[in-house]
Amino acid sequence: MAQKDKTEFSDIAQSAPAPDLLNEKPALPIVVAQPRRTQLRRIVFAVIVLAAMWWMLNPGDLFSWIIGGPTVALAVAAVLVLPASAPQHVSLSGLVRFAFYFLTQTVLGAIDVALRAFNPWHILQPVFVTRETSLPDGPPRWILCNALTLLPGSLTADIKGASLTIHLIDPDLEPDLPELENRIRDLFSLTTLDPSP
Amino acid sequence: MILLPYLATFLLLTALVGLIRVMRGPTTADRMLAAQLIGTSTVAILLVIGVATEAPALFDVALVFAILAAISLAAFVATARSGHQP
Amino acid sequence: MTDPWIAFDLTLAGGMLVVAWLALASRAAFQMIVMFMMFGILASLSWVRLNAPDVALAEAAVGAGITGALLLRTLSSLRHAPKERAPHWPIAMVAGVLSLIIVGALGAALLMAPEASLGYDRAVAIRLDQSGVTNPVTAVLLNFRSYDTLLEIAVLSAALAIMLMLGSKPLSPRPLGPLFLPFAKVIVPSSVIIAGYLLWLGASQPGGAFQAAAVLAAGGIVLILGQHYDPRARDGALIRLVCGIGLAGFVLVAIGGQILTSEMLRYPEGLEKTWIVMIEATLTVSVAATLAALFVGALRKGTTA
Amino acid sequence: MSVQDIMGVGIMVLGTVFFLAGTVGILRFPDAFSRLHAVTKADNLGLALIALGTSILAADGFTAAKLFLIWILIAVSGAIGGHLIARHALRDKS
Repeated sequence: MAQKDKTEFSDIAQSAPAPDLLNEKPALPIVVAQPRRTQLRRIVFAVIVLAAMWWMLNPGDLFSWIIGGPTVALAVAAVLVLPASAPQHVSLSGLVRFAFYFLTQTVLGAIDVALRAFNPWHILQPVFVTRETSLPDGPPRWILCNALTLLPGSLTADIKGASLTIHLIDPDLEPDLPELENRIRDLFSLTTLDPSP
Repeated sequence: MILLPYLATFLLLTALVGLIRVMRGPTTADRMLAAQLIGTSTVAILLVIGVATEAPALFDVALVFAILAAISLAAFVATARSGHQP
Repeated sequence: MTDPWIAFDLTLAGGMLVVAWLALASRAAFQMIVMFMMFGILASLSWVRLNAPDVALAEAAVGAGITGALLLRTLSSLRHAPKERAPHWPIAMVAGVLSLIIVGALGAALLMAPEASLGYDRAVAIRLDQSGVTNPVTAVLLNFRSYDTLLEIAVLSAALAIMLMLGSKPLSPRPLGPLFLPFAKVIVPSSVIIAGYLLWLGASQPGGAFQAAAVLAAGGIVLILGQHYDPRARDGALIRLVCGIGLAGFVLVAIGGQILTSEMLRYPEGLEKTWIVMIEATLTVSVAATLAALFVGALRKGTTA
Repeated sequence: MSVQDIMGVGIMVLGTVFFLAGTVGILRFPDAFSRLHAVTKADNLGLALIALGTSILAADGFTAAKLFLIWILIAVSGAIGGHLIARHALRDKS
């Protein structure tokens, strides 16, 4: 059943996107022409992650794979419906460094907003700023936008191409965008453009 | 451990107070973000009750809440009309 | 010593009354929908407190999740936002009287209950040992779950049939920007796995397919909203077939079971587990397709009202 | 009461403080965007702490993994959902 779904879904994924209402870039991104090996790698990766998820939910229950097998197959098929993003090389040490940075910043962000909420004399002066990012489209830019949302004081409100509209809860709290970009480059083993300390 | 039921009550109260924002709005975005806050609080309440009453089945309920919070949000941003719609 | 949960239960009960009132009292449709979703959440919590996690699961999946999405979709396809106006007073009077009668009947039932419920308690308690389930609420519900599922599927199929006959305004989701793709990449496969997990949890007894279907449909709806999959593009007929299989198959199983075991919706001894898994899996896919189709609206390309 | 219990409950109490902050934030902050800061940041950490405390009390690897999955789902729908609501609100304004 899952096999059949897969062929149907992938045909449709390549068909033209529905016309959109507001004159904007459609949600359907560029379908990257994929060599067969990349496609295979994607499937293997999805199978490993999703099977691990099933095993985690049903620990030690071998009988559960009667449902688990088809479920994982259907989930992989669902992953394949979604357009692939360009393959990324993530370094393990970069991942550890970034995860540590990200977690500390998330905690600081939450503490900052909590203090602002609890301080009865504090009056917010939120502003919008527009910034250009030099990170490539795909996972690096997604990580950037989500990191900005969880960092102290900033929230990614809109994205148009490489231009980000960021909402700042306080004008003084603008995050250091080049530094954040360099950390993400480190994560994805991209060449650092601006080697600032 | 005796603290846990009161922790759950406290979380429920913060969630219910969040309803004021659903009523006041003024925009649809305000109402939806309040709904999301209440959804997250509910997940937290389920975790607290689950561990306090030793009922791990509640973690499954929390899992379902977690995934469906995402869906109602997607349905909202994709279909809600613009403007100060009531 | 008093039960430490009493404060929680009282807050929850009070909160439910307030939310129910607010949902009924809001004149604005969007506000009403959000309040309705909040009521679903609180109802689910109350099932948790009544020690019926299975029902809480169903309430979470159906009441708070998929129904809210369907209502939001319905609101978006109304040509004009419903006008704010007070109902005519004769209608309000009739509704009020009817509600009072129902409340009175429920109150009377509650007041007259003690003796009757004693016997019932004992019957359930005896049965509990046989059914292998430790919770009375769950046990009672489980015994009627297959009937429940049958009726639910019949209602859903009827709703879909009516919608296809009447036609509906086609869904035209707003473009959601580049960050919707990573969102879908996490949520869609997770929803499939969680649906399978719920199916497996419910497979020890017949009729747990509905919750799984709601979660699976949710994953499909995210695909459709992100414009990654358009069911109107070509396989409308196939989807209608999948939607129909659920009801047809379940009715066949019911009749077959009747012939084999002379009891409706009872499966042959020994083969129960296999039967249940197969039937439930089919039902899940079918009900999920029906829910997603209800969300999309017209299944043929270019079909309008 | 073991050290483990005290630690778990302590972390959970800390988590509820962030939930309170989230609610105060959405009531006090002046516009939808600022309120989103409260929802995405404070509630995200609040749930993370509650989940962490719960897994310390439950003391079981698979339960901890399930709680981690719950948190991931909420964090993703919180961060990206916050952005999506902000994007929606921005189009409302213009």
